[in-house]
Amino acid sequence: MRYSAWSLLREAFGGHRGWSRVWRDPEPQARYDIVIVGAGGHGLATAYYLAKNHGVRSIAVLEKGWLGGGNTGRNTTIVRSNYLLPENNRFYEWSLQLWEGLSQDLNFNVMFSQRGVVMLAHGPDQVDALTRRGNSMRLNGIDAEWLDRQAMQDFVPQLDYSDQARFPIAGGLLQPRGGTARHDAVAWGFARAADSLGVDIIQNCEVTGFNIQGGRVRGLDTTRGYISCEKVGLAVAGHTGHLAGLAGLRLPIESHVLQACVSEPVKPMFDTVVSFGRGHFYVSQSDKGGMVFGGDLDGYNSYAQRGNLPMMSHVAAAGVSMFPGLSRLKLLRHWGGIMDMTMDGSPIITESPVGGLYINGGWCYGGFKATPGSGWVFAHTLATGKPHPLNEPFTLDRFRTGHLLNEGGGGPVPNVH
Amino acid sequence: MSNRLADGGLIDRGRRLRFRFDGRGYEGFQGDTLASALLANGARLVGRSFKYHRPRGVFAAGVEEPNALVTLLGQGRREPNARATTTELYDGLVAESQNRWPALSVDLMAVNGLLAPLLPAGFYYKTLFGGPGWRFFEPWVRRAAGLGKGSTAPDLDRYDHKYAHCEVLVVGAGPAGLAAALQAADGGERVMLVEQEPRVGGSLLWDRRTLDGRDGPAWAEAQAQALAAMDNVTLLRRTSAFGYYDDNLVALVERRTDHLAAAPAFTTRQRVWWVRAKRVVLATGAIEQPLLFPDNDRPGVMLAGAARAYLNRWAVKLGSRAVVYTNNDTAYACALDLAAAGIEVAALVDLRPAPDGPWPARLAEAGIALLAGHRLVGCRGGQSVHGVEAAPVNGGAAKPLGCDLVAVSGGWAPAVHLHAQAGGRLGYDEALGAYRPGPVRQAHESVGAATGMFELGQITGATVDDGDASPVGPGVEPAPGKVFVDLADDVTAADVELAQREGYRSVEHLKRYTTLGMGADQGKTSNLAGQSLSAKARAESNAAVGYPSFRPPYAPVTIGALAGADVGLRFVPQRRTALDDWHRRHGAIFVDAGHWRRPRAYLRNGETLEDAYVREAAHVRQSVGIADISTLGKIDIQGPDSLELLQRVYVNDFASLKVGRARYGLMLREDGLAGDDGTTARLGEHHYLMTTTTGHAEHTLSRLEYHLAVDWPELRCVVTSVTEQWAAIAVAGPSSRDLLREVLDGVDLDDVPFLAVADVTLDGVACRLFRISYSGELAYELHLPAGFAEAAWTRLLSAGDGLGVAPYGMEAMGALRIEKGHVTHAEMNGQTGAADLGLGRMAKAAKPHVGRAMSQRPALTDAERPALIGLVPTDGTTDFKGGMHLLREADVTPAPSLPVDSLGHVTSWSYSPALGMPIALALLNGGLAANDGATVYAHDPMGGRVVRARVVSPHFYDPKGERQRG
Amino acid sequence: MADATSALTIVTFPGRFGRLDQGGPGLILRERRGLRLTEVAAWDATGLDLPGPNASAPLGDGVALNIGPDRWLLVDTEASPDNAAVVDQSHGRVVLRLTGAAVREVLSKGCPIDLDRFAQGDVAATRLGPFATLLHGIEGGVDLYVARGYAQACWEWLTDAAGEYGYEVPIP
Amino acid sequence: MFLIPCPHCGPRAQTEFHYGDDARRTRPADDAGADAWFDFTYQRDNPKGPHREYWQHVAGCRAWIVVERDTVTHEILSAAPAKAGT
Ligand SMILES: Cc1cc2nc3c(=O)[nH]c(=O)nc-3n(C[C@H](O)[C@H](O)[C@H](O)COP(=O)(O)OP(=O)(O)OC[C@H]3O[C@@H](n4cnc5c(N)ncnc54)[C@H](O)[C@@H]3O)c2cc1C
Ligand SMILES: NC(=O)c1ccc[n+]([C@@H]2O[C@H](COP(=O)([O-])OP(=O)(O)OC[C@H]3O[C@@H](n4cnc5c(N)ncnc54)[C@H](O)[C@@H]3O)[C@@H](O)[C@H]2O)c1
Ligand SMILES: Cc1cc2nc3c(=O)[nH]c(=O)nc-3n(C[C@H](O)[C@H](O)[C@H](O)COP(=O)(O)O)c2cc1C
Ligand SMILES: [Zn+2]
Repeated sequence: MRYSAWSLLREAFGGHRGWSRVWRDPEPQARYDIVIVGAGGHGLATAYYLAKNHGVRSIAVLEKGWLGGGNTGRNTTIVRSNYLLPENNRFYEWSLQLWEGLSQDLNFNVMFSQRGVVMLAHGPDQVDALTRRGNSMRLNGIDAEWLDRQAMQDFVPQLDYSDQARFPIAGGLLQPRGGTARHDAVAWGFARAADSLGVDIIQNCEVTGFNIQGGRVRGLDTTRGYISCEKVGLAVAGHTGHLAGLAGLRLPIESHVLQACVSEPVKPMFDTVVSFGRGHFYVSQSDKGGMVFGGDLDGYNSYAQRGNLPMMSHVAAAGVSMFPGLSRLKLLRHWGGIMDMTMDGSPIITESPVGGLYINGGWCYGGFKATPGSGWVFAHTLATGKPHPLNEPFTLDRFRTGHLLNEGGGGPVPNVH
Repeated sequence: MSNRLADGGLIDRGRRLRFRFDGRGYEGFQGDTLASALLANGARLVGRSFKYHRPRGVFAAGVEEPNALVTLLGQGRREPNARATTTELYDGLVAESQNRWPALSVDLMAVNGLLAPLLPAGFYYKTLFGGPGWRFFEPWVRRAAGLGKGSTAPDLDRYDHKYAHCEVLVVGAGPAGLAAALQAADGGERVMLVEQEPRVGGSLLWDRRTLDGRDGPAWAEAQAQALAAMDNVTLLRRTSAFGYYDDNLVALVERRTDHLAAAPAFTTRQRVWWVRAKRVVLATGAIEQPLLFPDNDRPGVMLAGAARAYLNRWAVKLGSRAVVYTNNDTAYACALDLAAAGIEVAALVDLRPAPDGPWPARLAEAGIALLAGHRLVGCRGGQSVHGVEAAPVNGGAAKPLGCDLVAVSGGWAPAVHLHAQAGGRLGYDEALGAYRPGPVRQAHESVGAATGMFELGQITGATVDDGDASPVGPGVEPAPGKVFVDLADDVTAADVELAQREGYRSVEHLKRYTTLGMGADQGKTSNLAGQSLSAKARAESNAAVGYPSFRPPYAPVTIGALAGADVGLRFVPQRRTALDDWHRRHGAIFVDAGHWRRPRAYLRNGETLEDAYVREAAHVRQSVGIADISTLGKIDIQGPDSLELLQRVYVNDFASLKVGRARYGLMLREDGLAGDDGTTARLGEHHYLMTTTTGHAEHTLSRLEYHLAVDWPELRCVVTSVTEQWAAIAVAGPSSRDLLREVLDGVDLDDVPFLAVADVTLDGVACRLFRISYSGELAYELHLPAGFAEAAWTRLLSAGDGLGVAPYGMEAMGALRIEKGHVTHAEMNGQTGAADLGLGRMAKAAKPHVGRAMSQRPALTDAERPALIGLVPTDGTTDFKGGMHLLREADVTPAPSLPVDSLGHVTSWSYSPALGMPIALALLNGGLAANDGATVYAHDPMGGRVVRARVVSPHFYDPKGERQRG
Repeated sequence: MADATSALTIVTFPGRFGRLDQGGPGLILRERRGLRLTEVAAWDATGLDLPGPNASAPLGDGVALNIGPDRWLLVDTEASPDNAAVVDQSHGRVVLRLTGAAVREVLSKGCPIDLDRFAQGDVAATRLGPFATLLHGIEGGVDLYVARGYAQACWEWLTDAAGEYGYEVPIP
Repeated sequence: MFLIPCPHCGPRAQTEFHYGDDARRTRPADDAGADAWFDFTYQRDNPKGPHREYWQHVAGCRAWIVVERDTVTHEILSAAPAKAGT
């Protein structure tokens, strides 16, 4: 049933008995043309665009837990395309454009809220670096504005402009079209839309091994039995390294924990998204009213999807130092997610050395905003066997050749990106 | 205090406290909570619900409270969402209700209640994206959501942290925790006992039990006193354990001053304790669960245990006629207590068809009617409950029962939160209708009600009365109607069923779709009920439905407390050079460099930054300037294999460096890109002093230590940071030698050629002099023990008075080095290799070194890579700007067709006093080799400016380096 | 030249501060000035009998602190080890002496080690809040070593932490 | 914040240490060839479970140590100096 104000009104009179199921709960079939591993936003978007853009009819998405339960369901929901390198900003901009029509396309309100994303600059070096970035965006047709200190104060008066600020604000790079979206809704919207195009989304189905013969993938072992297929697309985020390992591959990826947290709900008090890079802190307010914020990686390899105290304490200190009004709010919950960190901080969307096995991963801190764009180009890659022009740069080979996509210039150590 | 019982309660009737709620004045007693005081004043309505703005009253008596959230005000402070049930009353407390407009009793937003049919769970996913779109609807949704209002003013209170270590940490000072703590303390080990309430005793504060002949609160206090007398015990009240982390690290938050009208000086408001315990005992008790029925959210409906707490602990006469509704024995005592307090009990409604054991008899004895096998099917009232309807569980006519209080018990769920956070597993107990702690991953155990064990004698080892009651009871199917499962987030039974029907089957989907358990109480009184409904709808067991993950904090924690004391100016500690105070006193404006602060320029009367740096830089070119360069990293390297270490980490050769000489060196990272640079001097046969950039000092030291420990343990050599030992002063300019001649002894400066090192003394202090030039002038760097830096600095200034010496800051240093084409972190930005920086020749040495292999990769040797160039404006006057992109002429037309390919960018720029015009360094595709003399357009689209510029060598000034050798 | 300048000049004022109504200052805090500090870092056997991990030992007129594997800090004493670098750090580190009843209370606000088990003569290289520090247990207190550049911030940190116990800065 | 048993200092809070890198890799010889260097510089096993890794006790004794740690539970299985004989 299509969602609209009218269907809601009609159902209100019928006690909401008529809503159809958002997705089926199918038993896995013995064979699919394409199997996507991981029902996060990326896996689901890939399945959706495979069906919609490429007419593929036999698709399964296998999920070891519940759909949307990975990083899609635990991220701080910032959507932006404010990148420095053209390869990145063009890809993320395409994704952002998809976001702008996503609720309509999926017929599901993903609550994409273009409230603006600001990155703070403090010293002159940071001003230069962010100017370079904003200018790069503009040259690629992306909206970017420089806010000087006064403009910052007008735009985000909640920050500390007093002489108590350890890092006085010199200015900020604003992307007005950036913002946030309702993370769970993105997974659900794609799942519902993909399901309606015949995609089998199979939850509680963990992939435990690959059947590879003659250098080609033939099928997958799962906790719900063996499934054979032509092609496999991995979209398992923090588990990319682990699954690639099962397929005999090593990747330039490490898994690290990134934490986030939310405060108790309060009335609107913060209307944009701010990232305070110098303090490793960023914040926005959810529509429910919680201040959603987070910080840096824990800094060591981990598959523990939970938070810990030192990082939370540091994040709170950074938050209070930049946004003093946080101090008397209360923290409601904190958690962690397992990040697929690449060695240059940019993603990998590519074929792999194993025939028929394709990899979508290495999203680092920033894959939520990529969700529709990633699904779009990964679907293209899976369907045609060739990269879409937008994901051509995101190869595995770039590490070997040196065509790195290193936004920040950190070395081959994931915890610096 | 119209509703205060004449006597009883753990309150101090001698101490009356005044407080205000929504502008009205009230009184309470010392020992009250805000909730108990409001109830004692007959104020039932305390808040409006999250979504429908339904009137709500106090529902519980502790941290599990879902409704009674208020905003605390006063003395420049504002705290939204404070739980009235755990807010201790103090004289002068001011609170207001939340989420209502214009007032609590007349809330126009209650129209949402009428619209409820349009607002089922997740309605916003199905609409509000059409028409004017989410952009239009979102502000409305946001304004309707949220609870209290926060303040953006700085917090006037302070917070701190404290580490503690103990052998046993006991969480919860109810009977189980007190007993466990005493037992553990007997062995002499360090024991910590923490209790979130201001008093110890837990359930004994209201459960009217006798232990060893004493009443519960007295028994508990006696145990606490016994503990307090032992010096191996720390007992913390008002302290909640909120997080259980790896290796038995338990986080506590202690509320130190929240209960006081005026906090003592120098006392933080709250403290977070980081407790590392060998063993943890979780004696966290159990949380009472409700039974669901239509309109179960009316003010006056509350948990039976809470009702007993208000009666027994706070002597509140909760109403005049009560109905008790239960599925288990524990609520019988509630009915008895109500009756004993003079409140008529209309009936005790028990779901069970034939309750047995001692309790029904006691009820009969007290003359209270028992409606066994009944459930509540309705609840009347508005801003307070007026009555309920009870009907046989198996169907049959409903019977109205007039009442103004409904005490409900759906059994007790062990507080397993910390156990689960610690990685412990849970097992669903069908009889209890709740989870019990299962196998653990860390060193902890649960005791008492936290395990579902309710036998007081067994828990405490004391001789107790016959008051034990079992919490075991059956579940209930709620009658149709507006049944609230989660009061905090206004989630109804219909919402849970809708989620089920629509296919949000996983318990995590149920949670996220309906927001069940996502409110400020995190579902302490709603998750289980919601899961049971879901289980019924799915015809599966609760165990199959499962539970969402438990996460810290157990109850919300003030963010300021988590942050601790190191906030504001102290957020990152300020590192200061030995000359810091001199700079401050002499008009320096500072700039951050790592944790250090460095003078950016010394502003004289009315000067702008640009005036100042141009003056300072010109001064260096013309006479002599001095600069504080103490922040450079300095690493002492000694041992027979020191040279070998240098050879391996630097791209260029150091074998030919003689004792007494210094050389510039470049290091790559393992990935072949430039990492750090600096000058290294050979002080002795096997003794070197390496300098690094300020920003990379720590990393470079750490890498050297890494190589020596991991990669090359065979090298006999040690590295020691001496950054802090030595202050460093650059003395630069044509008159620098003359100036130094005035102050240095022990050396003939004419014998110190370019790149030489000399031991000198300055007023008797041994210093090291390096003839190194960053500015390109005749220049020196003087290293001296940090404690003498200020004396030396002022000595240089006074000695150089005649020569016109002046200090210069970072900005002038930048201008000078840009004129010379020296690179810093703006160029060495982690994206550039040696050749890109014009340092390719250095890497030609035929020796292995870190990064060599990877620097040979095709992309890193591509001639088209961006490489360092210089830029001058073709008009000779227009300023550049850092972060400008370099474009072709065709791409800077007023409306270029985007995207446009950037050819490079401006990395640094300055006004050049030497050249008399702006100059810039830039990275440009193909570098100088491909572009020398070409015209490019430096474009700042955000600033709307284009500078037409010519590509020139980055060595603008004295390219042959004659001046520095002079 | 005149005496070396203290890194704490602008923050140290003699007197009693903080909360003093609870039985006097809990912390007495002063800078130990003019100490000779020498770092010894060995790449092979030193030929000397220097203290092992986490320990100190008297050496000559002063004391040697073990500060890491094959690393010692000599305080007001000297030695001529074999196979080792001997590096002057007298100006590189600031030494604070903390005595009084509340030393542990104050340090435990930022130091994650088990201070109950930290005895006289013990040495610990550890953190104090944001600072890397070296603690040396002395009679009735602790000597705290911190990098000179952070000394002022560390002093401010300590005095802030000591406020609730009261603290005294004696006249030098 | 788990505890790392520093071989020199004893058990210490993780926040005193800085994580280095995967310790199963060994630095190839300079002339080992592009593949070996690529592998060393970029490729990781990234195991879910026991992981050998380097840490430096930066706020303590500054030793580099090799720790074997479970990446799921954070349990430390062993810790030894990175440099043999210290
Ligand atoms: C705290 C935090 C904050 C973040 N903030 C932002 C942000 O503000 N903006 C932004 O753009 N990005 C952010 N990110 C990153 C972003 O969340 C992710 O990059 C993105 O959601 C990844 O989506 P995905 O679909 O690839 O992965 P996921 O959503 O993680 O989906 C992968 C799925 O694969 C499943 N899976 C794994 N192994 C198997 C197996 N063997 N068999 C079957 N299924 C398997 C998992 O269960 C999971 O559901 C953040 C991440 C975190 C953790
Ligand atoms: N009659 C009843 O309805 C009823 C209900 C509950 C318990 N009891 C009785 O209580 C006895 C069990 O005693 P118990 O000691 O196990 O439980 P308890 O409920 O008496 O005590 C638990 C204590 O732990 C504290 N606490 C909980 N979580 C905390 C945290 N995170 N941090 C700090 N403090 C925390 C609580 O404030 C409380 O004081 C049994 O005899 C049982 O019969 C009776
Ligand atoms: C943007 C965002 C907002 C959230 N808001 C809430 C909230 O209001 N209440 C809540 O209980 N949890 C909230 N959460 C946290 C989730 O409950 C949950 O902790 C998180 O998705 C991680 O899942 P896990 O805790 O099951 O591992 C929010 C999470 C995100 C990403
Ligand atoms: Zn150590």
